[in-house]
Amino acid sequence: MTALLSVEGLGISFGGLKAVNDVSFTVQPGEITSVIGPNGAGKTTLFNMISGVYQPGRGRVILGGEDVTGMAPHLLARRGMSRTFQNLQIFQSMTVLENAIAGYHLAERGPVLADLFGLPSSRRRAAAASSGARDLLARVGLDRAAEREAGNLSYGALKRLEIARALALSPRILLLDEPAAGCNAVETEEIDHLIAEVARSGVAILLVEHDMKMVMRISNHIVVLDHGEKIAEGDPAAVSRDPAVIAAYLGTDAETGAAHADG
Amino acid sequence: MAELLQFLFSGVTVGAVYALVALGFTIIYNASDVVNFAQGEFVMLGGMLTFVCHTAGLPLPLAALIAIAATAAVGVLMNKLAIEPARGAPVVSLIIITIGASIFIRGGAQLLFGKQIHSFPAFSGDTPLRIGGATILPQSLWVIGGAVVVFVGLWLFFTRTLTGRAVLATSNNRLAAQLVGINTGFVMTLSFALSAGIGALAGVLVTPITLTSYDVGLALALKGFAAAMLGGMGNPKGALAGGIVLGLLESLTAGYLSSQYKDAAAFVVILLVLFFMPQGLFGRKSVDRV
Amino acid sequence: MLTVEGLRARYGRIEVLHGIDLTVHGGEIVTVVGANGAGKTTLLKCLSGIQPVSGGTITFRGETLTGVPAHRRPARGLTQSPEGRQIFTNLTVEENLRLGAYLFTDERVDKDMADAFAMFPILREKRNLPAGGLSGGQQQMLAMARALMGRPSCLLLDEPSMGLAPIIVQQIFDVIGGLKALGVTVLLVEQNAFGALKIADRGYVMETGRITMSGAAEELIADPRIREAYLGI
Amino acid sequence: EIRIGASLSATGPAAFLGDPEAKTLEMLVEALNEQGGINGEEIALTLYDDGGDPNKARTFATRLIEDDEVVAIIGGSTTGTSMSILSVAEDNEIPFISLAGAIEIIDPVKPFTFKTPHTDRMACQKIFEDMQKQGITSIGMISGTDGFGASMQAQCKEVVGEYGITVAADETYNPTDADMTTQLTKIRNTEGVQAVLNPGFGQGPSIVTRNYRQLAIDLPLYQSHGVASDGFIELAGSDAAEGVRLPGTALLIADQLPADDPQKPVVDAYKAAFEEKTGTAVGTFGGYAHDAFLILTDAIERAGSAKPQAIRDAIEATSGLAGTTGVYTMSAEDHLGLDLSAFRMLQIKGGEWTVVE
Amino acid sequence: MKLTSKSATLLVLVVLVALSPALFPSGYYYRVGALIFVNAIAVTGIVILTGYAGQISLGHAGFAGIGAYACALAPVHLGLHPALALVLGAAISALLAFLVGRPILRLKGYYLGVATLGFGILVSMVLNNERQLTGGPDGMEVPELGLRGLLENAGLDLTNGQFWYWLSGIVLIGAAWLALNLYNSPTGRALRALHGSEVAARTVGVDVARLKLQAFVISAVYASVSGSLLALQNKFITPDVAGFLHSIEMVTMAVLGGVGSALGAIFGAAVLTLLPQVLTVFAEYEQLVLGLVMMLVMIFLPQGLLPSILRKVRGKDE
Ligand SMILES: Nc1ncnc2c1ncn2[C@@H]1O[C@H](COP(=O)(O)OP(=O)(O)OP(=O)(O)O)[C@@H](O)[C@H]1O
Ligand SMILES: Nc1ncnc2c1ncn2[C@@H]1O[C@H](COP(=O)(O)OP(=O)(O)OP(=O)(O)O)[C@@H](O)[C@H]1O
Ligand SMILES: [Mg+2]
Ligand SMILES: [Mg+2]
Repeated sequence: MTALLSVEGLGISFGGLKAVNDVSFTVQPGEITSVIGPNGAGKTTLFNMISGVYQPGRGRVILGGEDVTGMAPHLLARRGMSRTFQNLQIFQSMTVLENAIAGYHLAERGPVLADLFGLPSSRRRAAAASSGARDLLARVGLDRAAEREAGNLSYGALKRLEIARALALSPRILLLDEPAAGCNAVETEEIDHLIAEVARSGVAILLVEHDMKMVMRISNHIVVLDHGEKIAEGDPAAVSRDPAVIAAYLGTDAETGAAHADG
Repeated sequence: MAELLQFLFSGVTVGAVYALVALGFTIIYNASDVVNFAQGEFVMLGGMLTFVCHTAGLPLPLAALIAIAATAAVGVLMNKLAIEPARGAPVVSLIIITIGASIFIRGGAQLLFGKQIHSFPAFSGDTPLRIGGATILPQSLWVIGGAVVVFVGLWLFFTRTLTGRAVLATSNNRLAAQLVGINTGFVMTLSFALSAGIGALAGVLVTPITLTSYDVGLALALKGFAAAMLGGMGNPKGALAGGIVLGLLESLTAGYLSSQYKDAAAFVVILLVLFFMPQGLFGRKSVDRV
Repeated sequence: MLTVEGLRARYGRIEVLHGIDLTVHGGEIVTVVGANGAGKTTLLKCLSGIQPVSGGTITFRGETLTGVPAHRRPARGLTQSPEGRQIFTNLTVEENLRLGAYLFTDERVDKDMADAFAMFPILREKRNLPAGGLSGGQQQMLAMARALMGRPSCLLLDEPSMGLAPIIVQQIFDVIGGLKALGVTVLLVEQNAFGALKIADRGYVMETGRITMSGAAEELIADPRIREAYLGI
Repeated sequence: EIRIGASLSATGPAAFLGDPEAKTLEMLVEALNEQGGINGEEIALTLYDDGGDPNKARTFATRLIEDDEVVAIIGGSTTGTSMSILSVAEDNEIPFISLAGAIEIIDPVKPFTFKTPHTDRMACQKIFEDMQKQGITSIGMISGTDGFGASMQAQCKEVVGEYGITVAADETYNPTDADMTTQLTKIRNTEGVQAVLNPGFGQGPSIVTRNYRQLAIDLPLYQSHGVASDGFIELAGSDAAEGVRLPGTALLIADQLPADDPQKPVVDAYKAAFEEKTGTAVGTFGGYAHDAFLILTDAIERAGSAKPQAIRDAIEATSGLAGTTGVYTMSAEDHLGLDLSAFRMLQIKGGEWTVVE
Repeated sequence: MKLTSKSATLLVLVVLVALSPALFPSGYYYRVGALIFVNAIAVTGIVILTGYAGQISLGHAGFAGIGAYACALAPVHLGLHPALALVLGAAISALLAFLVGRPILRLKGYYLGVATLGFGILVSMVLNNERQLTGGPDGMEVPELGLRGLLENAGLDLTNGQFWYWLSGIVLIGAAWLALNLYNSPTGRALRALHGSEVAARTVGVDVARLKLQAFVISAVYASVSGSLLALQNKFITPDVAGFLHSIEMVTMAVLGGVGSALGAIFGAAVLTLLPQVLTVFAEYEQLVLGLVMMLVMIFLPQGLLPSILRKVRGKDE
């Protein structure tokens, strides 16, 4: 099986600091690959480089066999990449539904003149996107908030809205940056299921998350970063036993913590 | 050579005027992200009130002090009556309020002071100083000196004092500022008082050169705004540099190219600078992670 | 120490807190748990004064907080680390911390800052960089440290563990637990309900703007309804 | 009651013109009504401030004609506003007396449009006449870019050749500029320049005059009628203004006019009344409004009717009417009625206006 | 539901335009009405640029100037019919917006403001300085549109004021219809999205640079048409039409009325066009009162007149 996404020797610096340094890994369709690591390890920066928000300093990003290094986000979106943000990026003054519809931009966009003159084609495109968006909102449990102004939602609800918007692109690869932050254990599990379901439909998922319970449960493959470098990689069981990972990230308490949680 | 020197003198004089106006913008902008389009009216009030007090028989320094204090009071009133009640309004609405305030102040000045052009004597006489075959008026040195002093003062204020940082914090995140105990209302009042005071000081210094009337504010505000943006809005360094550069550009264009298109040349340069430095010469890019 | 009675709050015409009663005794750690949108953040915003209340009273150390503006509350000992971190992104890390101690000018500020750096060494490394460049977790640490710089007698924490690595989560909970020894009272809102209740004395459960359950922390942890609804066990 | 209307630039960049004009009109209407009006009818003046905006001026002209139903319009302080009012007035056949300088307003002659100020071209001619007498053959110009300055600049350059003079340096400044030493330095360094001409109004000419002094340029400095009022001497400072020449009207030298000057009575009366009423010195521009009102009331009186058509005919028949600007004699071909003699070449000496001849 | 609100807005507009003349006591009111419409056309463009896409322009009067002078110059120099000159002006404006928009629209906030300001000033400076062509600050005459004569031949006899009232009104309704179509269309949504968060808009596939440019070009055409209509109506034009104050006036009208909605913009245009006409009775106090009204509206109705009033009205209903 060929990798859908492969990252080769990716790196970037911010004024002397090597935020990400020579990181390589691959992501397979239908699988969930998690990136974990301490705060400031470079996970979000890695996402930003892959998704074109930052211009990588070194290395390459290959998507479906095509070199897409440093390509603008909207071009990546056209190639099937979609993401959520650690720091929420919501269209605050639009309604929840409109936020979700915005995710269908690529499907619904058309000639600007058709939109100006309200041609039937324009309305058809918009209507299709709207019904799709409603279904998605239902999937993340926001259907009842559809007409509310997005800026008025609680933090957790906004996180879910971002996931819905990202799913609206029908991506080939989905990048999720801490999707469960701000959600309690039960809510996290719902997101779990959603992600697993999406993965099952053949989408490649790249996940950053600090909730180890979730990561261990749903990941097929885990990449561990520390100080911008990849320090370990493997399946959940292997990674969670890796002493370097325990020292840098999980902490010696981790097992007991997990035990509590399981208990 | 003497010619070039004369152009430079002219440019620096005019540039210092722009810089003083631009410096006035920085404080209110730093406290609230609002570019106060009434800043030019503060300059006008400074000059006009000094003229009024001076003709009423007060000695010039006293007249100037009164004018600066009174203008600062106008600034405070503007904040209390127009800006504070609109708290929470979008920034564009606040900008329209400042435009409204500018029209209001201009209208009031027209009623109170009439439409005549006024001036008062230069501080150190009108005998030009000759340097290398070119001349400069002593008053120009006052203006340049004033710009430098205000710049240094502001720079120290923002980098060395806790209050200065509280001002920055207020615009950066008003909510968080309150949470750490900053009285954001007071910060705003202080900012308006300082901005208005600096504006008035500018008016006092430049009036013997530029003359004043009820409607000089708009043109000054416009040039000051352009200068501040060229330098990078909010940064005192930028305001000073932007003002001087703008003044020199105008003067050198008028001297060597065409006086008709000197403003055009200035704006073309601003556009070019912004093309390569979207935050102006000294503006820092705000980091917002996603 | 902190008493809330019949607290109501609204956004526009929509009421989201429908009469909250809650007490925090001096030196206690109290946790509030609840689902997304329950109103936890709104409650804390009311307490710190950045959200107007539409009914009920808040009493802090025997005095009512009604009419006390937000910026006066830190001086009374009430400090909040808000949701979404709310750091000063354009200022440096050190300036952020210095502003946390805005009300103080004594030498203790330097010592407090040293303590903060000891607690989160990464902040010392980044002290002269704009805080906006920090990673999410680092910003969360900064928010927490900044709140502590205010020398609160009562600390309001809105999801302090959000976005933190497991090691640091543990550390944060240790710190909060340690505050108790210093006599600081803590009101904690957490989605990591398990961890929070572990260090808390008492807890409240909030559902759509109402308190539906309260009690000693151990009891709540043991309560099957809570285990199912919030702990996911 | 006879309704007349005015749209003037009492505020805005041309307030220099419009403000004294508005005050003059109000003063004159009040005085006339006190004396019982014209032919026993009171005058009702509706005055709008167009702020110098031609678009507004057109709206106010429409309003004056359609809503206020005036029989004549005075105004248009600037060429732009006058041109805007003009087409409305012509369409509705309402007599209109403009207070602006440009020759386009009355050339070609339009049936209902008149004006009182001498044209910019006449001012240029007057100045060049004087230069010619001094033997000046090469000059530098520094003009304001406002309507007044730009129009003067263009007109002067058109007629300058007739006087054997060349414009060796041609600079401009913005009306709001703070310093003109750059332009003046360029002019000074231009080979052969024997005099400098500065058409403009507002504070610009005062600053030019001061800068002229600062640079110690010792060539004759000519200003235009744009600054013909005492305020100019005060602002430029009498030191700096010493020796400045400009074409002005009888108003500035009222006390120096010989007793038999036909303009003497009217100039004296206006000056006294205006200065008493407003506390500010009279200037050329207020005089334009004075003359427009004079021509209009004179015409209504002679026509014995307040019908627009009758007023128009009577205005066109104005003859030998002495105003502050000059003595008006209109005809079907000439809707201005002034010649060069209306201008007097003045020079500032010891802080006072003196007549050059 | 969205659709009905669009038709409702249009209906309100059509009714207002159609029925207002019943209340007009004199021909002058047609003139004011026509001016409101002409201003509202430009302001609707600002709504698309600023209200939808969140991009500031302090130089849109520059495009109005191009539209106006196209109508003044093209008939004389190119022998074009004035109506075609309007189209030519719009095309030039669109082209110019396209060219300057590319580099300028990378800027944000006030920096974009000062860049557009510079653009506007450059245009007005050319109009002021190229005296041989444009008549300089004194302005130039604009040929008669000639349409009125045609209508007269067709048996429809309108006064000049009436003609311009109806013509501008119809153009405005068309302009508003386009803007309303855009709002809920895919393009409109993308514009509002990039207003909310550029990064997020990018990652859902919005070509941000291109969309901003489209909004800029559309709004430039609006301003240009507005300028053309003004010139043709006034039959005389000066560079004031391209001046900084006119740019500020457009933005002020938009914000005062409520920059998010087309109807709000028209409201703002109406208020700021009418206000000076009403305030002129205050003579000396006019500026004072104008400034005061602007401040009061923004203080008490910070979202703009229309949205704030609607919100209040709805509030009472509930
Ligand atoms: N734009 C930037 N400017 C300056 N420094 C940056 C920038 N972006 C990232 N960094 C630095 O790079 C490092 C990696 O940050 P990043 O946000 O990728 O961490 P992370 O792994 O996502 O952490 P967290 O788990 O806390 O979200 C941090 O030290 C951060 O300060
Ligand atoms: N600014 C606002 N305007 C209108 N409604 C709001 C606003 N902020 C929050 N709400 C609403 O108030 C309710 C309570 O929100 P709050 O943020 O307090 O919830 P929370 O318990 O903190 O949730 P979370 O766990 O997701 O942070 C929610 O229904 C939310 O949609
Ligand atoms: Mg991160
Ligand atoms: Mg919350």
